[in-house]
Amino acid sequence: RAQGQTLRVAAAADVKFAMEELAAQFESMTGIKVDITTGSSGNFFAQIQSGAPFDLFFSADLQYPQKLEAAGFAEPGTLFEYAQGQIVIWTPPDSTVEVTKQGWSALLDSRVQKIAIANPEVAPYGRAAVSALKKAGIFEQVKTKLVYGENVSQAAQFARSGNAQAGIIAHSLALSPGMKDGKAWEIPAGMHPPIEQGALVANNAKNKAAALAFLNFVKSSLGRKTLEKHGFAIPANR
Amino acid sequence: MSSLALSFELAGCVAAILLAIGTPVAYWLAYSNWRGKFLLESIVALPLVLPPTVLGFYALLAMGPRGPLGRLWMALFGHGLAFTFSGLVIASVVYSFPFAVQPLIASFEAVDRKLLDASAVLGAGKWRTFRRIILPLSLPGVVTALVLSFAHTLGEFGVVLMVGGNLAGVTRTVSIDIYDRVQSIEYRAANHLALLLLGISFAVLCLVYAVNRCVWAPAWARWTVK
Amino acid sequence: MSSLALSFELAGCVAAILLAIGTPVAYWLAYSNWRGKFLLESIVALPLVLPPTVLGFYALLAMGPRGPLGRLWMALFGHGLAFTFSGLVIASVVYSFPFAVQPLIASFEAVDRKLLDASAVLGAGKWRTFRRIILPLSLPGVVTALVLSFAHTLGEFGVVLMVGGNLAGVTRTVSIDIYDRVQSIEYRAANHLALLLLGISFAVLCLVYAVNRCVWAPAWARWTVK
Amino acid sequence: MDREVNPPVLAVDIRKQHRGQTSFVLDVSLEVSLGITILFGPSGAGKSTLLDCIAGLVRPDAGKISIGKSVLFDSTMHFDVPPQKRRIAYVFQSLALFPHLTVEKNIEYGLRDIPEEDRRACVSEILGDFRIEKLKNQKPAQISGGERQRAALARSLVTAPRVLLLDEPLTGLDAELKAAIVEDLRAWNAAKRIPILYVTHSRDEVDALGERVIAVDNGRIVGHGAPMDVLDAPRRKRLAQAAGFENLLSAVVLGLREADGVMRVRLGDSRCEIEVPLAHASPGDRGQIAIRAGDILLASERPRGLSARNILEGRIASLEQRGGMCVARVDCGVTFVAHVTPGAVRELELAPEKQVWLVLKTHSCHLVD
Amino acid sequence: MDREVNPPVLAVDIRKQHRGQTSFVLDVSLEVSLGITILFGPSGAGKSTLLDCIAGLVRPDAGKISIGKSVLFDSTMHFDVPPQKRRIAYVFQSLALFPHLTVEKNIEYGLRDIPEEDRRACVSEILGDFRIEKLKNQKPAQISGGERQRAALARSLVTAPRVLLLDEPLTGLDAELKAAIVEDLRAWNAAKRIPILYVTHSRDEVDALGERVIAVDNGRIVGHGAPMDVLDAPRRKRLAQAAGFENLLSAVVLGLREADGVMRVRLGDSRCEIEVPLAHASPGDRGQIAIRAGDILLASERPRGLSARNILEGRIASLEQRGGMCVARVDCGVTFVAHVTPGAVRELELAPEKQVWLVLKTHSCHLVD
Ligand SMILES: Nc1ncnc2c1ncn2[C@@H]1O[C@H](COP(=O)(O)OP(=O)(O)OP(=O)(O)O)[C@@H](O)[C@H]1O
Ligand SMILES: Nc1ncnc2c1ncn2[C@@H]1O[C@H](COP(=O)(O)OP(=O)(O)OP(=O)(O)O)[C@@H](O)[C@H]1O
Ligand SMILES: [Mg+2]
Ligand SMILES: [Mg+2]
Repeated sequence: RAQGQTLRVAAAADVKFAMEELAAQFESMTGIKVDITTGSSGNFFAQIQSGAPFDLFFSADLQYPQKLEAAGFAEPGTLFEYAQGQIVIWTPPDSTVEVTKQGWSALLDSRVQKIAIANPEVAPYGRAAVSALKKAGIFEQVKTKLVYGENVSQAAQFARSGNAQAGIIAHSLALSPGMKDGKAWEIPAGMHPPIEQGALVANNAKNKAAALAFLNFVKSSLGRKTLEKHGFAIPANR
Repeated sequence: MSSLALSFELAGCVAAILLAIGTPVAYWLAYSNWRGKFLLESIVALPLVLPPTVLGFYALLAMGPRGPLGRLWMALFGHGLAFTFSGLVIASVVYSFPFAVQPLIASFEAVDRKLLDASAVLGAGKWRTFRRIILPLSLPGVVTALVLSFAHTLGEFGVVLMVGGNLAGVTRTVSIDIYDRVQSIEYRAANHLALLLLGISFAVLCLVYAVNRCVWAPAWARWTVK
Repeated sequence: MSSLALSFELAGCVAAILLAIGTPVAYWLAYSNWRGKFLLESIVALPLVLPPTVLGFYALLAMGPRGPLGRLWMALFGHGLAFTFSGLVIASVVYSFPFAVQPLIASFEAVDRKLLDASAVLGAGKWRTFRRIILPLSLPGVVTALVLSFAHTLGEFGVVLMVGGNLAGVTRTVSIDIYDRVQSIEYRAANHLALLLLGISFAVLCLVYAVNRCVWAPAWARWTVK
Repeated sequence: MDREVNPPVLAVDIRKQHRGQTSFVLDVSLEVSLGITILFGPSGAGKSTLLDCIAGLVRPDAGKISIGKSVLFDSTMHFDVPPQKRRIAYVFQSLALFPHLTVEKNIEYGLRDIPEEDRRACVSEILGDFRIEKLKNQKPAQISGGERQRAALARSLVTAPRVLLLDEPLTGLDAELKAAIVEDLRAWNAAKRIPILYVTHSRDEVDALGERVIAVDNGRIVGHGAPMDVLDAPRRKRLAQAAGFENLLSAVVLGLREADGVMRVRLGDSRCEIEVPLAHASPGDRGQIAIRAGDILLASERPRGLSARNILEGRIASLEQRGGMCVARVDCGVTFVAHVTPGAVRELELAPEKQVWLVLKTHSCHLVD
Repeated sequence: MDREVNPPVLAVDIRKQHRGQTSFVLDVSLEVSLGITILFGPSGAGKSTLLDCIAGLVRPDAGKISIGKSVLFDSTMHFDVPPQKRRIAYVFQSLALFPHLTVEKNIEYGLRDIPEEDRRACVSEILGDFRIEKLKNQKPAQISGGERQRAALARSLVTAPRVLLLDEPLTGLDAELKAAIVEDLRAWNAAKRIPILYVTHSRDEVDALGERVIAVDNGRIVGHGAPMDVLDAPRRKRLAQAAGFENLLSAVVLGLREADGVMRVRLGDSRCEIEVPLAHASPGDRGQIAIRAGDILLASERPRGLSARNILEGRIASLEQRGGMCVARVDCGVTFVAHVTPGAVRELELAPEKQVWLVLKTHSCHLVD
């Protein structure tokens, strides 16, 4: 058993809680400690290229891991899509807007003056939110209500603090301890392109065997179940 | 480049407001006889120790519909404070406050007390003494305060992002713009923007310092490193 | 709370180094006769205008395996600079440089030149004059420089996040810790940590200011706001 | 001390101890009438502290300060008019010119409720009086010490104060300038007639300006009155020295001749006897006689037909040239110090051991208690 | 000017124009030998500027400064020793005490290569000499003006300089202290024998200390030599006033009596004729005669048996009391100003219109060109 070993995992903010549970499960099974650093995938991308000591990288999209692999920073053959993000419309617990009943039309409600989403230019969740709004046909109507967080987590804070009366955020975040008292309406997966999230083992990982073991654990049925529990969909092709 | 213009507008507003608010505060802290004033001095520096986004988050709470500031603003102007330029200005003022006040205190304290006595004896009240004696003699400190608060506001992005909501033309400052480009791996664009920002800032700072030297130099510049 | 200890260690190191590096730079800028020195003064303030994460990004590039600093470090010490405590210190020093140097320049410039003449005539060289006359008379400016750079480093998180990589126990400072908690909407924990940080910082600042007052007050504190 | 009937007189009765100072206490009570009153006393006597209190820059521990009926400070009432409201002009010992303002702007500083034109006229007039017109655009760091002194003086005199405080305003000026400025001050005083307190260590300035003298020592008033009475008939040894009496001889009173207003005293243990002005004393009393070296005349043969009563025979003990003057020590039983001009030395062929006669006017001899 | 054979003599030959100043140029060439040389001249003459150049605080535009064989400054060689290497002590006119150090620490400042114990002894000795032991733990802001002056003087004197520059070090001190410190300075000078340049406006200090005088006016040296020669026989009218000659009368030379070393002159347009010391002049030459008011004696009847040659009959035009002295204006065809003591006024019953005789020693009369 690999007692005393430590894996360093860089994980996108939206998978934080799922990752923490996965890490605990993995540690109890293998004794290998997993240190999770959460942050912005864009930062991790730059940092891994600069030799950051991460063994594994769980990105919030597929683009960063692919680019890393192309540039030779990934252990060959380890890149895989571990989950797909889902989005919800979230309103604070004291909101009088019944989002669970109204669905999209809640966003058109005059009580909703600001809608927080992640910045579509940089965040996959933001892109998904915009395309879902377009699909629902209300983008032009709500365009002026939108405010942008640097990432989906910041969008959640806008809504949480009440400055935005609604937010389109990651399902995983809506399930997190700080947000789950609010009301959330799941946006059907078909309304936006899939939010593909890729993971890989870094090529300068100190402990490649353990890293691969963790990757395999995430792929396992327990791993999938945990991800699903935290609001992720598992890609069909896996 | 609207984000650039917005940034300079914000930095200018904030620096001006900070000078206006910071000066009386610094004056009082420099000349008050109150023994407990070191407590206040410490409080003035406190906004610095919090990470900007966290400070921004608390600002957001305060400006929110349940926050005191938000409710006040709503009552006064009929709309919220968050995600507006005014909100940005207020949050930035709070965050950059120490950069303005600390140098002012230090330079006010360095003014020779005998000159203040002389001014009083010549019939000048507090205000005239301040305007004609303390302020000109503290010029280096005032310039430092201006430069630090101006430059710091230009570069600030944590608070701005949090309170502003990154709305193009309203609250998307150039620093957020650059940040976004770095995040989306558009490094060339980020570099260009950063260089532009640096260039313009450099020009502005040069102007400030050159003018400062001209005003200041003749009478004092005698002792020099040989 | 290891992140808290780490933060104070970092802030302490950075403030100490900044004082050590900033003082000669400020001395030179304050007393040099060079006509173009306003250019240098402007450059000193430039790190401020870039958003911290962007500055951190450039620092990361410089410290990375292909960056000049990274290669130098590798040649000297056999390991990289990014994602180490040393790397954090270096990046923070660069970022907080203006906060240390500007107040120092302002207060050095405010020292009466006649006293420097007197010191020279009494046989004191530049160093002795600096240590015995300029430095003590610039104490308010030195304190300002210390406080600003210390507090600013405590609160800094953009550069630190980028260069340090947020590694628990090595480069995860308390401000990143708080930031993380806010990001994951663990507000209770964030509040607790923020309060703790504020409390300790307040205590440290109070100490600095109280000591500063004791050293400083008796001889000077005469002119007061009535 | 002369008192005029109704005019605004500066009345001061205060006590002040500097914080952390135990050895020095200022404890004075004085009235300053219109015109120039000289404040005279050794270094550290408390003169500047007194002026600081009057100007309101230092708060007395207790007491009262008023100008005529207007009270400036009263500790029992917790009443304290701030300096800028007192309308007291004050030339500091340390000058305190504003370093960032030109000489002209410094002088203009105290004039503000006055129309621009009058102000210009005022300033240019005083610049002329004090011979600093050429310097008006220089900053204090760019002018000489004496020029600074004049600028500081001008800055205070252009205002229209109720009281003027001058702390050694003419030190560091050459004799010519001093004379000129003294004339200006006299004219100013004649025109304004306000109480002026004038600190100086210079006997010349006292003679030229003083209508009254207040002598201070160690925080207390030790004498006041006309300059001659206070300074030339000093009551205390320390003051006698301060006022420049080179000869200070112990004496015993032999007898009074009240009709002539004189009394006879014997000096030291010698047989030297001289006549000095009458004082409250009785035969047998001991005291000190103070005589200025410059008040003693030397003669190479016994003088005849002179009105002076005190003529002492002696022998030159030493003769020393100090610059433009010779200092002769003459032994007449007690040793006198006399100043003689080198011309006199040559003409009288003075030399050590030579027999000479000292001529002392009665009124040059002062009894000190 | 006396030159000793080998000793380190301060030689200065410089030109300096302040930046942005067109009216004033310092252009001097002088040698300062061992002992005290007085630098004398009106305010703004360039005395402080000269000292600043010697100390290395102001860089001359051109010229050379050296002590003995060691060159301090040479513009042709672009050689300039920084002030801290010159070993020149300098008491500034503005004192420049370090405000954050106590009096004791201020004085210690210049002593560093000396063992702790010697340093303490040194400092406490000079504290005693200058009567400021009690103040040693005070800061400059907490002591009086005269005390500051003494601290600044002490601070410079404890070091072991090669040259000492003193810029009006005793202004603002009372006569007693001044006398005591003058004694200390004389002793110090006797012990150290280094070149000392001493700026003062005070004739008393010149008389007490000066071995030589250099007179400066408007940036140029206008006289040097023994104090008497320079100050008592001034060559220029301005200096005559500066040195305190109240009488300055135009005169025409009538005839020389070379054997007696005198010449006869007539004053103004009057018929007054007096004898004055011989000078390079011929009959018919015009000049000015300077006489001190204090050098003129008054008599109420024609004096007899006196060695003085110049006795003029006149009438008192006015009599004014100024403090301890009376100023008499006597009309003898030309008007003389004479100082007499009030005692003399009483004894001689002087009053306006009274007929009097003036007694003038030949050597009190100075020809000015
Ligand atoms: N820094 C300066 N810049 C321009 N002019 C100056 C400067 N310092 C002095 N001067 C001028 O040079 C002349 C000589 O000044 P200096 O201080 O040498 O005079 P001083 O003989 O010491 O006079 P005082 O007896 O009043 O001290 C003065 O006219 C003065 O105004
Ligand atoms: N701020 C102060 N704190 C403590 N002691 C002081 C302070 N100012 C003056 N003193 C002391 O008080 C005494 C009187 O000082 P003051 O300045 O009034 O004297 P002065 O008569 O003006 O003397 P000078 O003729 O030397 O100027 C001195 O012994 C001085 O040391
Ligand atoms: Mg005084
Ligand atoms: Mg001078």
